[in-house]
Amino acid sequence: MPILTYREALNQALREEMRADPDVFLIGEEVAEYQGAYKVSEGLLAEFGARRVIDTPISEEAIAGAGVGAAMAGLKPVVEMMTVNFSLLALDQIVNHAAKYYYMSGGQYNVPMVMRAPTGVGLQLGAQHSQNFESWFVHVPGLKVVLPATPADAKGLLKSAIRDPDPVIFLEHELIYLSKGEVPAEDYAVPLGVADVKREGADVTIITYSRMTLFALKAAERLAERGISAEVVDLRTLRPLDIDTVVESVRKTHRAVVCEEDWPMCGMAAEVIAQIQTEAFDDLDAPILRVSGVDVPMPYAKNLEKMAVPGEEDVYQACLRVTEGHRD
Amino acid sequence: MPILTYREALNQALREEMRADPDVFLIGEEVAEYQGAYKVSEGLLAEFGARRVIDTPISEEAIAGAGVGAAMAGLKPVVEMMTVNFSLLALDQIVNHAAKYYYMSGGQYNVPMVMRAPTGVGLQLGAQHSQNFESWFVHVPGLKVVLPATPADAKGLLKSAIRDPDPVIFLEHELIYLSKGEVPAEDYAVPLGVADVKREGADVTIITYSRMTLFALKAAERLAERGISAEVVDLRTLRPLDIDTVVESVRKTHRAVVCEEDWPMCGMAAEVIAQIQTEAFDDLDAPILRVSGVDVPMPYAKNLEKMAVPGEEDVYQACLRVTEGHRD
Amino acid sequence: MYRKMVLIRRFEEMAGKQYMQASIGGFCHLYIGQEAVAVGIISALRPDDYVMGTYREHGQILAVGSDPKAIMAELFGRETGISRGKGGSMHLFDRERNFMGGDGIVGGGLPIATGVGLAIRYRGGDQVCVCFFGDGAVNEGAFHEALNMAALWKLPVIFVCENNLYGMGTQVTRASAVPDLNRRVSGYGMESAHVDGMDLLAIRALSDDVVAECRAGRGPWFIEAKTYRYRGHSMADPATYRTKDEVEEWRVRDPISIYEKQLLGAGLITDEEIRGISAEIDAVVDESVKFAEESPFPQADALYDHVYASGE
Amino acid sequence: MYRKMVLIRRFEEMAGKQYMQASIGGFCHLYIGQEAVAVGIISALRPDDYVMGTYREHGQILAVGSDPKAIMAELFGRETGISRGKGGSMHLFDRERNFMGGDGIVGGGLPIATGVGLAIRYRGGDQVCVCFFGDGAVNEGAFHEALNMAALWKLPVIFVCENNLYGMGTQVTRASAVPDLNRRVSGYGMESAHVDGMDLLAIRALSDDVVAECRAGRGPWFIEAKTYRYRGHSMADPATYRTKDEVEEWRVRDPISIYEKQLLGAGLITDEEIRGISAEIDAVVDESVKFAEESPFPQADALYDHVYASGE
Ligand SMILES: Cc1ncc(C[n+]2csc(CCOP(=O)(O)OP(=O)(O)O)c2C)c(N)n1
Ligand SMILES: Cc1ncc(C[n+]2csc(CCOP(=O)(O)OP(=O)(O)O)c2C)c(N)n1
Ligand SMILES: [Mg+2]
Ligand SMILES: [Mg+2]
Repeated sequence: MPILTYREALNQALREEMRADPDVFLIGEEVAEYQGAYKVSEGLLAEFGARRVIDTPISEEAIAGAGVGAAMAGLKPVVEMMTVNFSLLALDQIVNHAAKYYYMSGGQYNVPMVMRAPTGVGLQLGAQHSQNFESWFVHVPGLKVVLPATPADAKGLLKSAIRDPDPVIFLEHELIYLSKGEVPAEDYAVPLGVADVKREGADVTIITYSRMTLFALKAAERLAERGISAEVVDLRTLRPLDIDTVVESVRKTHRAVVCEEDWPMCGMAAEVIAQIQTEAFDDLDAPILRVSGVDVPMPYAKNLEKMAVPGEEDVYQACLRVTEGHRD
Repeated sequence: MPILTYREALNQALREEMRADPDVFLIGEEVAEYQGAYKVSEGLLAEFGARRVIDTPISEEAIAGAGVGAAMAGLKPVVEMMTVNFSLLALDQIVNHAAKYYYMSGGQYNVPMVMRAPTGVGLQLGAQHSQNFESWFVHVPGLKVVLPATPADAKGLLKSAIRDPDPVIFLEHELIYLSKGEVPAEDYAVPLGVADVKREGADVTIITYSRMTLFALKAAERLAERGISAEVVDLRTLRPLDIDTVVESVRKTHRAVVCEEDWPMCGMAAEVIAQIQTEAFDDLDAPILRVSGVDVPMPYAKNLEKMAVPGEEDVYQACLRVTEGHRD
Repeated sequence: MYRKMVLIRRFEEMAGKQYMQASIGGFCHLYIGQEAVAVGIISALRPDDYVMGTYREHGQILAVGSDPKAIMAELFGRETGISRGKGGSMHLFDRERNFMGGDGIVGGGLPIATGVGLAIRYRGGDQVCVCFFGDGAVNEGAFHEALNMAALWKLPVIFVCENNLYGMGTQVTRASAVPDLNRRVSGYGMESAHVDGMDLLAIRALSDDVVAECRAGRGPWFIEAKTYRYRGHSMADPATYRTKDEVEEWRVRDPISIYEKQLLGAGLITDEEIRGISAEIDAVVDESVKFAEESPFPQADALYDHVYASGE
Repeated sequence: MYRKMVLIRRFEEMAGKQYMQASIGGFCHLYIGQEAVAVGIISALRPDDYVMGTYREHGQILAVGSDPKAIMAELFGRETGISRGKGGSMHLFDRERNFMGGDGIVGGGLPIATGVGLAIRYRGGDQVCVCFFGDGAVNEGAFHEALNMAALWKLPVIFVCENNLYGMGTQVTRASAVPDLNRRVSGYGMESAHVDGMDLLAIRALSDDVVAECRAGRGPWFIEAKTYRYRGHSMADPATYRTKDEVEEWRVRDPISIYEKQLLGAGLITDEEIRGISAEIDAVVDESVKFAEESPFPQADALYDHVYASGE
């Protein structure tokens, strides 16, 4: 299989869907001539022209609204928010409009739009530019929420998101645009709402998504060296949530660690924990542990930022803790 | 003790704090001449004049920003969002600015502002006007989040919120503005961050806040008739969260039901459940149950709305379920 | 057009009555007094044009030609409602007629209308999108972003500000630094016009021109129609912030009476015909109530339907 | 003022250099080319006036008189930084000098400046608040809401648009339906002026007038200063969207050279003095780097400090 970066995979997905469906177009700040702040739309203007790759003024609310309106009129807009931090200015359109039209109209108007945005903690970008808001979007019925961890998933999930008839929030982690992985050469799509067991194991289940999946896989390798067999479940889609795959795994391992880069309170890990403990209470041999970002605004200083962002070591330690007594 | 409505209690808190501190002022849509969309600011314009009770254009982002700026300049603004639904237009100011200034400036600029807003599901107001967003605010370090359930708490907590040096999100449930309760005649304040055991019990702990507290108390009465003794913990402040009081109670009852009117996913109940199961795993005799709003946009039709909003019966049933086998 | 205006007036009076009897819940914002605006503009449209309304949209959707029965049933929250009982007064939709709602967020419809304009242009169509909003919405950031974007890209959107002098209890002069709203849009470089919102024929004449301009690719346009709502902001508002005299002054310029006189003067209608229309419309409105009353509430299942079009 | 401009230029060149050496992280937006704007306007202020900056604020905070050492240390993320290492390049604060940051959200500072203006008026003071932002920010809803509110309430806020022709890679003409930004504010009914952003004395003269007007209660004002950033949008931007020729044309009108010539022409400065200042400034900048380099990183505890002023 060809090796692609996460960014290239996303670019391919956009390109292929735009080729396949003339109703698909890309709109956002700097997506056309600049080719995207993170260069995800490289070459798209050249191939598809300014009609389908549209640079906008810096007007997040109107950008999102333009996507909503175009989608209601039957097109399939892919709206890029330059980063998820700026989507705070567009939430009224996303939450009060896109997420509700299908319901409020009694099924008349669906909103087949994708809002793509880089998310996550970057390289010392400071408090306003280092945030994750997936839990906010997950909170809202009517939205779907996708966070791919690998190039193959990035491509396959973005294709599904674009083809989906509902509003999909598609969050790409800033720090893995250059990460590489195998991507099938043939046409494929990864369905929304299906988690992926990225590594099988028997002693503990690590449930996570996005960049943390990569840390989880590394931690699992180190755990293996210590004789602990960790299963890694990559949620991929956070809403709808594939809780069955999670519960099935926990029923097998009896222990779980849920990991997120985001702040803890009312975050995705809390939700997964709440669901596991209802569904698999009697199967649990230990409290489910949570690995989250430190509960503070992101500091700029390199040493502090490093402390604030959870990584492989945190996942590793949590797994050790949750399997204590379990080891020989 | 005098009996006041929730609304009167809030009005008193505003009035007393404005009398006590010339830096406190109220700003928002229709707060002055109209006396508030929900009449919470009744009589304030007459007493304090247009300098301190300020009607604004319909510009939620600028209203919040004006609060942030005035607070940074040393005043103590109370910003009213007409309802929490419209605060979606102001979130950039609240989350990217108010919540972060103290941290980003290394302790130079704190933002002593209160954002008050009616929240909750009302009387057939439809999907855009029947929402709760407390879990969003709780997610964000730098904010404090308060949701009073009774007139006495409403008054005492609003006074603390106004005196607090940090940005406080103060959410008043629309449907209990006319509910009544005893309110101390003397000057008092209820500290932020302290939960309140509103009823003592031995068999199950109901953890909740805002209007659901009233349902929980009623459900507890009915449970008592069936020989089940329920303890009701009213969180009052959701951030900072008084988890100690919660855990102490659960250690005693061994069973917990967490209730919220809000949608379930990544909501407050999920957070409380996640924390309880970590802190009191071995004390739990049954999975913690969650009572939440139905996970759909709010329908208009009366019968559907009724189904969508959790009430006393839901709390009651959840308590029965969680205490099953426990009863004789 | 006369019929439509009378229909809206009577429908709204009935809606107010039904609200008082608690057959209608939620917020209910009546369109009485503003009839000429929606009717004048929408009558200049083709069926394939788009209309984006506000929460004060009963009149707007009636002007589009949607079924009064389905609308009343929606206000009653019944299964037969135009949004299947799930939208309510503020969320009336009629996809068949390209009526895109019904939006409860002040200013929320403007960016969406811009998106619709973009879609029209994307497809090379010659439709237009009419977007209604109030004087209060002009102060929202969404207004600014949407107008700039529409003007920058020359989209076929007609922004119609129904300036009824108040946003809830706040007079335009207390909300807008430049209360002349026509002047307020001078920074977007789009064509704009002012029209007497009580004068149906003036509105229609202007609309014919503006629609033609936009169809020809010379959009967007901004229209300010000065009008007045006779009732409070919603059924819950006693409107104590304005004087009886002010209301009376406007009532004298009632859009229906004015047009009626014009029709009578021109001999285009007789007193008899007017009485006939009146009776006919009353029957239509009564029938809509009957239909709504007799319609069932939505099935319990409906609660979970329409969250996702994909069916999850 | 000459000193300040040279200081900014040299400081920024050094910041660019340090960024390339990875001593500075995150985004780093240099002010080179725009020095006259901040220096001209801020030099017209009193110490108790307020300044709201952008993420391109190194020049703005230096103009206010903050310590270059503390600023460089902040860029290095050190404990001695002006925001204790917690803000970084985009979040420089100096409460002592009423410098309110450093905001990474385009347009985010405008509503806050309006709030500061409100606070000034509330207290009956005669300070002013100067709010900087770029040409791109003009298209944000926040701009619209803030300007209307400030104009409606006649607040002492001076909105300064540093029009450097680009918002990232997007030229003003591709973002603003009316690229003449001075005309774009005509809908708010506030006084406005256009000034050559490369001409320090013109800016200073205008600022003296505008500040006096605002102090006297005749605000707010809007100032558009046409200027140019010599570098890319941030250190990460190669700026391939504009031509070398364009950059050269602007460099010819370099604000420092122009002012230097004016000073020399008027005999207010000698070549020798210029060389002296140059050496002096270089020393200041070098010292700032040395200070930053020698400063410790923040203590681990600092991670948890300053989340809440109440100490939770
Ligand atoms: C974003 C938002 N803010 C506030 C409200 C509450 N609200 C509903 S209608 C209204 C007044 C709107 O006035 P205007 O735009 O003039 O329309 P009119 O009601 O006069 O038709 C307000 C403040 C809302 N629905 N949405
Ligand atoms: C709300 C928001 N949207 C987008 C961005 C990303 N961004 C940072 S700077 C910038 C361009 C701003 O241009 P302008 O206002 O002209 O200021 P300049 O950089 O030219 O000084 C953009 C789009 C942001 N920081 N905030
Ligand atoms: Mg109005
Ligand atoms: Mg610029």
